[in-house]
Amino acid sequence: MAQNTRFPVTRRSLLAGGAAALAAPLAAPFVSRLARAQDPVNVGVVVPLSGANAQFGINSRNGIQLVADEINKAGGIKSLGGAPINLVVADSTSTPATAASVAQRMISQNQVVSVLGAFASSLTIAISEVTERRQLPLLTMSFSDIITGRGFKNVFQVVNKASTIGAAQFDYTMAIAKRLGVDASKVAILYEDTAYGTSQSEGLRKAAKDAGLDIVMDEAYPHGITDVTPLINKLRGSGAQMVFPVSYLNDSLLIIRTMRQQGLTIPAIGGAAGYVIPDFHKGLGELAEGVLSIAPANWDLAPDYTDRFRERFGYFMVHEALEHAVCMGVLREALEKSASRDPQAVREALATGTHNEGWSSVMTGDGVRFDETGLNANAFPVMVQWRDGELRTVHPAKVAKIEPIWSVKAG
Amino acid sequence: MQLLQALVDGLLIGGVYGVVSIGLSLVFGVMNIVNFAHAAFLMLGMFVAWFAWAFLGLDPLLGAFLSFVLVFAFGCAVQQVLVRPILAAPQVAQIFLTVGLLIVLENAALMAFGADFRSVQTPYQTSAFRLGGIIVSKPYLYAFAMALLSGAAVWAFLERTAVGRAMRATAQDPMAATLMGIDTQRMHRLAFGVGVGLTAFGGAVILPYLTVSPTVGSHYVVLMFTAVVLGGLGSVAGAVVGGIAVGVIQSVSALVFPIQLQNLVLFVVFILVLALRPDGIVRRRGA
Amino acid sequence: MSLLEVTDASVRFGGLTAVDGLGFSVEAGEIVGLIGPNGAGKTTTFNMLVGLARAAEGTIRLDGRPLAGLRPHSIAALGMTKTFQNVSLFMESSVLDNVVTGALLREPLAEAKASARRVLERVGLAGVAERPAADLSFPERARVEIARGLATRPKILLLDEVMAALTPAEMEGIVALVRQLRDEGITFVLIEHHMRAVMTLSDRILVLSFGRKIAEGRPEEVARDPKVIEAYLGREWAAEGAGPGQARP
Amino acid sequence: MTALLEVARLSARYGRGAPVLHEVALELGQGEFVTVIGANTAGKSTLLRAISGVGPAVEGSIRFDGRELTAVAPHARPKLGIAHVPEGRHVFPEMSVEENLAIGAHARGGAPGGGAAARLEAIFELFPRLRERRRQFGGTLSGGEQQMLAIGRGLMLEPRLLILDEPSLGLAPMIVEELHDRLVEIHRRGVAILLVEQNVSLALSVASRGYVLQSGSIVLEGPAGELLRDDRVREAYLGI
Amino acid sequence: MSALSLPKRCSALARPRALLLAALAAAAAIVPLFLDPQGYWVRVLTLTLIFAALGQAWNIVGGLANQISLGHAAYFGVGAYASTILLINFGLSPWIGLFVGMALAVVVALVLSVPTFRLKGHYFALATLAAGEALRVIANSWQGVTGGPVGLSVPFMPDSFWMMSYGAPRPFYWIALAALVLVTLVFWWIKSSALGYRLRAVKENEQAAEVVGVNTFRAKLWASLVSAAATAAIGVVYVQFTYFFDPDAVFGVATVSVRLALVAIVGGIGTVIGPVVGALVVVPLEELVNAALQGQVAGLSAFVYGAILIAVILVEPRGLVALFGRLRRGLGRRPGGAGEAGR
Repeated sequence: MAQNTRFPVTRRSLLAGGAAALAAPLAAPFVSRLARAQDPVNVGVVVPLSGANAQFGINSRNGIQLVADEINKAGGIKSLGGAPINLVVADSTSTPATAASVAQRMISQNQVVSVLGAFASSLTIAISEVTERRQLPLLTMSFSDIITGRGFKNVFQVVNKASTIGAAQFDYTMAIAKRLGVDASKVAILYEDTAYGTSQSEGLRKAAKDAGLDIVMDEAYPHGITDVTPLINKLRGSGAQMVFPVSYLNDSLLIIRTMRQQGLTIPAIGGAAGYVIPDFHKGLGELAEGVLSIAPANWDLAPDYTDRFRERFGYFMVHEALEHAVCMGVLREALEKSASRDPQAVREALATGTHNEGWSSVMTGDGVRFDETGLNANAFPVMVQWRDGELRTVHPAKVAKIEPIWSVKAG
Repeated sequence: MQLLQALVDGLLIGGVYGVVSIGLSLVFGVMNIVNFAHAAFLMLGMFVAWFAWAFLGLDPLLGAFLSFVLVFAFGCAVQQVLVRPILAAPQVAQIFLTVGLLIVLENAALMAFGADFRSVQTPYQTSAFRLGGIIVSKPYLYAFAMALLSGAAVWAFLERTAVGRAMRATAQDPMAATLMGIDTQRMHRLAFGVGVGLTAFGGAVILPYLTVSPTVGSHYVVLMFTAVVLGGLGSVAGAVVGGIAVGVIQSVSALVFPIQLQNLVLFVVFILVLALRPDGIVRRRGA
Repeated sequence: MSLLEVTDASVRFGGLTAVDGLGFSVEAGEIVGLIGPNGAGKTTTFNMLVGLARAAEGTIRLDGRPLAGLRPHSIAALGMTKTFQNVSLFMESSVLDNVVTGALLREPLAEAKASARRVLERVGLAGVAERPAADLSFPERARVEIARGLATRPKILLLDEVMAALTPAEMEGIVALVRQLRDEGITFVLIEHHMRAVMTLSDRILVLSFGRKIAEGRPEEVARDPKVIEAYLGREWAAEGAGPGQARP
Repeated sequence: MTALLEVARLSARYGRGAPVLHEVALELGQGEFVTVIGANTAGKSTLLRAISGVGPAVEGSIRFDGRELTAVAPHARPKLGIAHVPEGRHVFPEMSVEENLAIGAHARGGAPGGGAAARLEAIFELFPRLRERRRQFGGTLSGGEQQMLAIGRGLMLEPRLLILDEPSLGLAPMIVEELHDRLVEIHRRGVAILLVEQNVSLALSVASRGYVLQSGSIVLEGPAGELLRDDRVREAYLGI
Repeated sequence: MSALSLPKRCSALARPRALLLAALAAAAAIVPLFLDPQGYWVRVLTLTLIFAALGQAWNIVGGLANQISLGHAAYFGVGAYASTILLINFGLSPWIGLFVGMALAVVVALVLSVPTFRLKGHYFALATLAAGEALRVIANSWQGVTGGPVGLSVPFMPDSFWMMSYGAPRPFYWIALAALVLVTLVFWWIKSSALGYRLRAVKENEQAAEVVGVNTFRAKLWASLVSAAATAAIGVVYVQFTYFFDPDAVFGVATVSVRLALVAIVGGIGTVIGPVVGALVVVPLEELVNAALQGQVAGLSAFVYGAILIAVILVEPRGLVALFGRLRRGLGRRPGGAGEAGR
């Protein structure tokens, strides 16, 4: 069978006409590359480049591209004789099965040593089912608890789990409120009914209950909602003193704007996603000022690195770009350490020790160290706040760049 | 009070649903095709209005007119090149042509405009009128007013102009229309252009409270079809009634059911209305 | 008891009353002609009988059994079916398959195929059994309609203008066929514009005008009835005493 | 060039089916009143639809006033002065009587101007019932009124040729008589008429010449009076 | 899957075709032996077979009776969820879950038949679309049972036929092929059975069908039930093969309902071979376009895919099988044949 993987082109030509004819030229560059010495190391990047998550997919790709280019400029992977990194990027679309097919294609056609991706948890989980069976490391920044919760050996999550992030969204807020002398005992949770919204709200809910607070509203709403007025009407009636919305951009703008329209001036503490991207500030302008949100990481924790992104792409390094860059950085270290193109050797290198050189150090928690489930044990979420048009880290104090303020801009 | 508030909200948002749906209904009425790509034209209208706001400083409520004109012209071209050849084809082929068109338009927009979520800032977008205890959102109210305006304009066009009359004639009896010297192919082109232009107009007027990205249309597809079917496929007045019905159902059902299930409520109503009154709430007159 | 009994039946479409308080009966083994000017409600009457149009009032009984609320396929199962005026064959299917569909009402597929072939033989279409119905000429299609109806083994078969566009010789063929089938026990009601055919074939004739029965009787009686002549040709002609011959096609 | 309408070697078929017309030839002079008679499905409607361009694809030639019609788009033919009142009337059901009439003038430039008002008045004179019903929707009229409306709508064009397909279909005898009187009146005012009727004796009583169509072919033609006396016509269509 | 199980009534003409199809199936069965068993192409071909089978299942109602359903995801998702929930919670074999899923899909089809069967054309399409969406909303909200939007993962298990669990795609290729052959046989059997005659009558003229004694409601219902059950069964295979799914993945309009109808339509609806041809084009095409344009401008691959779909439909709205037929006839026939323009 090993023979089959070596000569896929001749075997494939047995297939029905059109498919084979179209496929052959695709595989051709790969075949010719086999003959050369100093082969690049192929790294698969599977992210959504079309559909509703395209923006995040593009940001993610940009982050990875930045790091890969830097590695190559600095002479490639030294322990592999200076082999450059060759990114094989493909569109996962928004369908899990397609994401998995794409990953499978990269593994068998492009002989990638590892796959990075795929932003959305459902896509990442689908890919992980392939990479796990093919014994190939998958590095991801998706939050879902399931990703490292299934005992898989080959998946590495550089960020915290959704439930941790959700809990931090609540706990950090309480800590900040306490520090600033703000009193809040009634809270509301709003979340979109996606994997992200549901799993993050679970952490949030649990933390609020543990703290003994009164959850006066806890409501899921359909993803892609076009009118949040009923939701805000309910919120107004609930008497909540602060609200924790977990949502993507469109909903987050709708929620903030509708709250302000109705003169509802309680603070909204966002759950990352829609609250921590440039479009949030562009869309709300002044209203965005002072809005707090949880985030798995933030650009200002390592501005000397992230400024390179801003220089190249013209916007600040959003968290998904940053964390994907970290994935690439960690992978580089593992490649150097293992001095091998064998995915399992790379996997071993990933699983052992702390990765804290270069881009790996940009993640919260002094480098990346994976526990036995593949979760980055060092990472912790941060609380960020929009201040003068910039997203700044305000909590925990040990990494905060500026002091948080408690402010709600009315419309 | 809560109910009254919900009714007001439902009415305002529903009026807008109505206007984005009129175009879909018009296209169905005149050409008898169900256009799954219709929501993509909503997206195009929103982009036009966004660019008009960003580069010309035009408020989307005014940019809406530009949206109408540009998308109208584009729609005429699309009808001529893609839709006309399959008007006589089996219904399934028509459905899948428009599905293909949806994919193409969404991704063309992605390539041309990028995946960013764009939104505008207007002075009124976060304020509201207060009447007694009732809150009337300004952007909703303005959008509603513009919606009514465009609905009235379409009505006047169809009822009061020779071209509008010819278009209705084409919808009611294409053969007889031809015998009257009406160029039915031109009417189809115009109807498609007006239909998608109107939806683009609707997209522009809701921009003050929404964001636009290439996939924004997908959130409206179901709402539009529900509005149009509730009102009676092909009926322009019905689309407005249907839109308002959708808005009110969404808004009032939230008082009783979890908001997460608002679309489920909508679908159930949708299927029941179809099953019990296949012609919709507003029955077409005559034949 | 009559085979078919219609009392006070009315069919309305919106504001229009297409069949208006119609009453008649058909005895087993009869051939009854249903005539009247275009738009008199003849086809609607047929549609009402087979369950395609709902009778707003009145009762219809087949073999004593009321048909109210039954769907057309149940009425077909009870033994009444019709042919379509403008020919409603399954155009993309073969002639044989058209007839087989009817035969399936009474028997499983294999037997249905055999009896369909027999029926086609009977109506003289065996030669075109495998051709798509769409390829046939109009007169041939009308025969397929008859064959499909016969295949359901009806007690009573309603023929809606099956002789339109036929040459006199073809018409003779149909007339002979109908007579023969009647002798085998099938009852017929036929709508026909072709006066001579309907006059020679029918035992009894019903005349409809504006949804009402205006005359009923043996062909020669009906043809002399001034009301009938008036309905067809207008008062002027009736006054001139034009014979039944001119009683329009 | 005396003939207004000249049809030569005209054949037509729907899809794969048997041809509905083969090699039909027909002529109609300026201001002439001609009828085409034949049984159901003989191809009469198809012939008329071929002339106005709303039927199936055809082979052969149709010349109107010396001009080849097959090269003219269907919707452009009314502009040449051809008004076709189709079988089943086809009035616009959701338009008022006035609107239906107004749309009849569409080919003359659309919006009702001064000339249109005069025509409207003339049509109301011809069919007083339409005046009474002017605000009613086409779909709510009785069959006879719809037929009047359909003819009136055709006349709004001030046609040189009026094509009528089974105008008596489904109408009460009295109304049919009235209708035929009107046709004679319209003809008297100089409009050429091509009439298709199943009601053979009536058709032949108003027209000056007739053609007999059978299974898609012209089998007989001649002056109306002769046709009425022709044994073959009596045999085939009058059932004598 | 030999020709033995074919209906005996197959006409003489159909028999060589049956043999040809059997040969094709046999050839298809040995293809993966020449491919990397864990590889990409086996996976793509397996998905192709799955969608061919789905298209064929859809074809039973969509093709034979011309009931254009855009809600088949309802059955697909019911099968997927039923078997996976039983597997996770009770360790029940998916082979048993498959029958449970089929039974549930039949119930769903029964419930949906009441409001939708009276509807025609566009109305039927839209109502079924709404029905599929309604089930997606339910799956999304009913978190306690379905896992909600987070989705369900099929537990990682050692290779086992009984648990329908394999680490590599190849065994699924054969399962999918068997499913396709089975559904095709069912389709063929229905098409040439009494029900097939009745469905064709419904498709061509529902009124006339009723009048000559066809219980059109019952015919449509039987076709729907069989189609729903088959779709649910393939849904089980699909999720066992992909290991993970969420409500969008199995109840989605674009991902399932429209796609499987598309497979049948691109190939040619109502024909035995249509869905197979359609799937062979639609699924690999999407992959190939994605592969050929990978890493290019975001959206380009989807754009090209959509453009190709439009082109196919513009060239021949009745699908590729009709196109091949036209080409073959075009080669064999002299010019000046029957006028296509009349259509």
